[in-house]
Amino acid sequence: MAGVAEAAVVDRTTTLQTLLNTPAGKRMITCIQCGTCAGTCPYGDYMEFSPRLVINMLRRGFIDEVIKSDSLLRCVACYACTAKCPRNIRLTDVLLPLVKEQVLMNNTQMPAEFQKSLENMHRYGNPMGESPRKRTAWTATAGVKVPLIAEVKREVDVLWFVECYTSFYARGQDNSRATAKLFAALGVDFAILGNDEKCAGECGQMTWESGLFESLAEYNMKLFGKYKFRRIVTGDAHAFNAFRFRYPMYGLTQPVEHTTQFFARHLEQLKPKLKKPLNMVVTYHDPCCLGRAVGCYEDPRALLQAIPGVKLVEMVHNRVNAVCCGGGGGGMWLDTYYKQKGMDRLSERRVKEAIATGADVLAVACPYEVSRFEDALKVVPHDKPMVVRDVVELLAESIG
Amino acid sequence: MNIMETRKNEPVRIGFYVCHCGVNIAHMVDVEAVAKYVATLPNVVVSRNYKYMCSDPGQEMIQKDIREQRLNRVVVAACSPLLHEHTFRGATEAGGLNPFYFQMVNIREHNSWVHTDRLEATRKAMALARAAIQRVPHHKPLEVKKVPINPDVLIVGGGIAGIHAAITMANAGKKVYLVEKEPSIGGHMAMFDKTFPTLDCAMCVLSPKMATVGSHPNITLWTYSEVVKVDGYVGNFKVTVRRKPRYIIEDLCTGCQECVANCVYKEPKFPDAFNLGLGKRKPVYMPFAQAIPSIAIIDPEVCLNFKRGKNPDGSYTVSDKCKKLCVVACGDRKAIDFSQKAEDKEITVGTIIMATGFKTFDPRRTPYYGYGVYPNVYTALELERVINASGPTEGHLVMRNGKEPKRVAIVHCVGSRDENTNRWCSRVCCLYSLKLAHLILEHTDAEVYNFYIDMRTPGKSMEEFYNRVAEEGMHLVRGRVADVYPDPNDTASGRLIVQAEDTLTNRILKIPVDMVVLSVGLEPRPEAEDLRRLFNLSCSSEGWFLERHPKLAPVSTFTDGIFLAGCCQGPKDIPDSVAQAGAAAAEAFSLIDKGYVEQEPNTAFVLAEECSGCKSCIPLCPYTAISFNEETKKAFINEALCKGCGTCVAACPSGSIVQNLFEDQEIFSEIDGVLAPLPQ
Amino acid sequence: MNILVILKMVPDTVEELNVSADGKSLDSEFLRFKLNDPDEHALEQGLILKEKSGGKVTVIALDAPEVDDVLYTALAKGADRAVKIPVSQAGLGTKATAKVLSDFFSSGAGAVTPDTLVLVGTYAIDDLEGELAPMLAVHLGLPYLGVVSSVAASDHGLIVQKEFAGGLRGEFEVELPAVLGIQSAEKPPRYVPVAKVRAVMKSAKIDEVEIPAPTDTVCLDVQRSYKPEAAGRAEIFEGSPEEVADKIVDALAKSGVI
Amino acid sequence: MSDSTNKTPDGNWTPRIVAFFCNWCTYTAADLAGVSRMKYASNIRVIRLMCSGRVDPQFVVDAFAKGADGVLIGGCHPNDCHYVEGNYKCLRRYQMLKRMIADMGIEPDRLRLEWISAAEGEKVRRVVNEMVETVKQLGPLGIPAKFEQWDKEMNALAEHVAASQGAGAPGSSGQNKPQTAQTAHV
Repeated sequence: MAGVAEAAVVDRTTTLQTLLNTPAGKRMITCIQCGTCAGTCPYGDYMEFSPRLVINMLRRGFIDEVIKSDSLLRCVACYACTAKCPRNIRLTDVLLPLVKEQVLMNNTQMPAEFQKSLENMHRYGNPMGESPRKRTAWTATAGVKVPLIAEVKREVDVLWFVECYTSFYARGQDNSRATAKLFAALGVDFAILGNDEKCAGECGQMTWESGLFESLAEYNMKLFGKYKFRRIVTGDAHAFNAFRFRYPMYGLTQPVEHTTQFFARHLEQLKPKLKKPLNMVVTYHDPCCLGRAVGCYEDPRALLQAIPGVKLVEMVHNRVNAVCCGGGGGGMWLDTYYKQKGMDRLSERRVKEAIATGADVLAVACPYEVSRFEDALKVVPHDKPMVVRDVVELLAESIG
Repeated sequence: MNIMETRKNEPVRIGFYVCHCGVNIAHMVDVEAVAKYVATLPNVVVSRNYKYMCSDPGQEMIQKDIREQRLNRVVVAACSPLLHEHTFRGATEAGGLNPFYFQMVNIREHNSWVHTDRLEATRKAMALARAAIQRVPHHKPLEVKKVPINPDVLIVGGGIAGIHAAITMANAGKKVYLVEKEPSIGGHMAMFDKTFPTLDCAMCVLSPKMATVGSHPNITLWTYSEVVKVDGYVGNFKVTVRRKPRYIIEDLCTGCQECVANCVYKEPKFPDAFNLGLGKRKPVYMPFAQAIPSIAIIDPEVCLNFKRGKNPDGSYTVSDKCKKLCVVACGDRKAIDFSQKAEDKEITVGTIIMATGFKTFDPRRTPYYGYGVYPNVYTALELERVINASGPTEGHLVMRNGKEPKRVAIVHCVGSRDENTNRWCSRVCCLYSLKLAHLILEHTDAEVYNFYIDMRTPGKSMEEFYNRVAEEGMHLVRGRVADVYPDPNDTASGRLIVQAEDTLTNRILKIPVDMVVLSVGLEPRPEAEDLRRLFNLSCSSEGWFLERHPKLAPVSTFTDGIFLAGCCQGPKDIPDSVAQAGAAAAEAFSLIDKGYVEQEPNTAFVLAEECSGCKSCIPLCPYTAISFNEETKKAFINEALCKGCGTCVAACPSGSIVQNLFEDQEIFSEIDGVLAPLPQ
Repeated sequence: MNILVILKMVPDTVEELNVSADGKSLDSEFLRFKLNDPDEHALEQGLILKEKSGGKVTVIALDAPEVDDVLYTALAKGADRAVKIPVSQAGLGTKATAKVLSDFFSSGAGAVTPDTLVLVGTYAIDDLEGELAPMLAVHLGLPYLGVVSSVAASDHGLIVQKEFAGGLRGEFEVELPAVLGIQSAEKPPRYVPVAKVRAVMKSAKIDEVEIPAPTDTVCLDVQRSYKPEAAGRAEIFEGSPEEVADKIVDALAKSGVI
Repeated sequence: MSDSTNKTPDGNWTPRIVAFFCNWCTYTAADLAGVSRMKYASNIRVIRLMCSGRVDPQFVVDAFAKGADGVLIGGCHPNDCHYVEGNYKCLRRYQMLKRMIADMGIEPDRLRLEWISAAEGEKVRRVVNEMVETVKQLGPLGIPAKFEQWDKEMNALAEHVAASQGAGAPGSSGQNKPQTAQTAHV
């Protein structure tokens, strides 16, 4: 919603104690306890303390009970509560992370997978614990030259922030290769940070780990400071979200665009190049960090509709109402934990909706979703084959 | 005033009074310090502070001082002059002075209520008081101008508020023009089935009043008409009303509907606006059975006698494609006229009552409720029509698929109390939702769920109504609905899942229902902005017409002679709309009955001896009040036409134009006063 | 309880390891160091003991790259004191390390008290010797128990579980002071928020305790290091599940497994 | 002559801003801000006029000359003037004034025109606070003190000229005074 998209960055020095002094915290006082947040929360059923209740416990001074519970481990930072809140309370990116931080500070045991990913992010700059020296390995197979900003030695127009999944994971690299191909086809003046790039840290922020986020943000900002570029473009919706809302507090001044926004802005140049008809029915899943967080619903759809032979169909829940893939806010590394707690996987819930549309392709715009939905498709029975493709992959395919 | 004439050469003797306003002023302004300070200023004879200056003792104090201390100027520091200037001018006059020897200082609205530092607020009060003390010696005795009032009234909007105001004024013998945009009066109330809390049938109460309007000798009813131009001012508004062509001559039509019966379209085919598209009508139709005036209307967009599409000027070209069976059916009455054109009527009225009503919130703006996507999602107004015996289903509560719902969810607060849509509470939704729940239970054996945030049922008999309906056994769930989507386990029947947190049990409910009813809020009409410009009104930030004072002048506007009634001023229910319509009529009537309006003597005049005859002022006046005397080569201001803006005064290069009440010397003294040094 | 945990830094195997030009050691160009896994468990066990039974936890490490981060992290997790002995760990054999550490205990900085418990990771992944703890125990004249997977305080000292080959476990009563080689803590090592670590870095201090470097550093002499040989080829069987099953049975039979 | 700068009792400078508000929109909006108990800086002194079209440029110049640090004019939004087009006249005079005061060495930001409708109490609060902030940044204007200074300088110059020329033309020192100084002594 517009209110969310236009929301200002928030003071990073907030703690639970000082929360009430911040504009975002003050809004909490206006909560009318309508329960929309809990009602729309994809894991609302599984929370002992729903977002609504968290607010009231906070207001009444019973927050310790909330911190002791694992309710907030079940928040996947999907922005559904924030987008629909009639009081514009910034639950997802301000209030809940602050409470979550206290959970982390006060509890010694975290689910192992999750803990490992945080440790990896801290030590290696990527959650999978891969060697940072292999970050640019994918460029060898890009098919086009991917310049390193350190070697370009001049101002570039686009600093392409590649991010982790799209650097290290085989299916993520498909996304990177497609983006590189599109940049080359459009003649974009771009470069990447190379092996020096570290995770933007959005999950650190959205989960619990403000310190982790801060150390990564400080690192990346220092790195940005070494080079000249006019804008940042990233295909990772989570990094996009971090750059858009959080990094300005650390001094980022350049505008940030998601790849779908960037390509949508260049759609007129791109259109004549989209020659190869794909002849497929596509349904599009709105990533939380691109959709509800900033209100960008139509750019990816415009790109899909520009591809010859693509028929776009909508799932029951779309745009502001989309169901999260379950990967945000640390959910990516909490699947085992969720399963132990008897919670269904959101990616499966979402894929069922996609299958119901009868589409051939489930199009996405966030690298988390590729692996999540491909995994979900393995366990959700469906008659007609369905593949998961990033919007940029489809665009690159149509360029041929 | 004669007294003043005799005192012309006397030294200026000012009485200064600072009001505590209870604690409203005194808590933030040290009123004693202000009085003490003002006492030291030149010409000040008396300087007092008092708890309530506007009270009788306060006013008497002024009068007594005028007499005993031989005051010839009065300054009161209290609230806004827009509130009590009149009161204190009265007191000044009662004390034997010309009322314009008075000046007011605003230290409440502009000071004690908006500042937080007592010392600073006190110093500001001193500065403002000093400005008045320096200004008031320059005041001149002035006389209030009286302008006669035209006794005719214009009422804009023919809903229940406009209808009630019209009948009230007409019964008092005043000539009323009632202008309604739609082809029939009746407004939203005509669409309702029953009304809370009495559960009487809306049309049963409304239609006699509508009929009265239609037949009242003092009411000129112009439906399908819009106000397009308003000139003039209180007592003497010149209004142009455009009567849109309905292609039926009103005076000749008897309402027999033979034309409708004989239309070439044998079956109704086009969405019926009165039934919100749930029913169908023909190109020639009666808006609804009880419509007033009871006259048919032709829709040129779909009637075969017109070529589709408008001409550039908005008119339609008549085609000869149709057999014109309606004309044949009308026969000798000859009421059908395809060549009818829009017609502008000019009227003069003394007062205007705005009763332009509201629109309901479009729930497409809250897409997660599925309105416009799932056929079984209805707005409350649509349900009113479905449940209404004269509605498209003749009162059978069936859904678009023809089936009777077994479970119904009523979603409160749709679009209301929401920063993303409308921030206000629409006030009537809780009650009409309860009413609809009652009606659903009356018509079917469905289970009904009311999802609410807070149950708001204030007002006489409303809580009792709530209790009564609650006892009927519906489910009341405290939680705002967050999502409405098709039941994934039952995709064929159109069944929907309504998802909400039951905040009282801390559980997420997913209730399968057949029908969802959205209790949409009330919002200002989109054309309110145009009307505001047209009538020179103010709107609140939400878009409702702004009353002059929320408590003390709730039906007046900032434009004298224009009053508000009903929902154009804010959401309200029928009893309140009617009450407000009565109040607006009374206000209008009190003006008319007085026979004249008093005009602030703030007009401008030319000091002929100073005027250089440069003519700079003449094009500046929007009222053409300034003329040029070719003989004397001087400008002249017609006082009757001057409205007192002062634009010419500011422009006069020789300083030869003077505005009463706002003379240059008065303003310069004020500037000097507010900037003068204060005691440390 | 006076709990002392010995920490050792080992090469991080996330980076590819290469043999250096001299053929005897690891190429250090891209080498990074991290805390030895069993040592992390030893620390966790120490912290659990402290939380359950009270006491003080001291972490002790020899100098090595990135060791400060590890010491601060230990403090952030709940250790009370961090000691760095500015003797480089590099090239120091287990025997010499044990000597340095025992010198630490005999220095004024760390006496063995009656309630002392020394926890050491039961082995380090770089040399896999598993001898530091017993050697240290010998130097200090304390009892030693290795491959420990659980420690609890009891009336007379500690109840300790030790793992044996073949899945056997033994429960021992150990009197303090003692040295234990920790295989794993009873719970996985805890997570400490980076914010906490950063805060500790600003407020806490690492004690540097000077211990003379040992003269006799060599314990084992490395003749040559090898990169692991790539294992034999893998084969992916294709076909229906039944066909694949048959092929697997054939392959197993051929290799002599069945 | 008023003091050149406005000091609070504790000796700190705080700006004084004279505001000319039209009766129908901005004055009413300021009333609304009061009724709504909005809080804003107390440095503002409102003078009510019937229309922003009544704001004589001399009022603005006079306010500066008498020690105002800033002048705020408030009128109805374009198209909404109670007197049809007084606000347009005001706008033109304002644009002229902006250039004129700049020529006189007064920062143009010390003068501000805002359209504030009767419903915009919140805007009154915002605009006043912004204006006070802006003027605080600019510091004291202090025209009255400058007049005194200029008068002294002029007199000294005149005496100097008179002394060097022997008997100079009478009244020449008065004619050399800056034009604005005369306005200020009205």
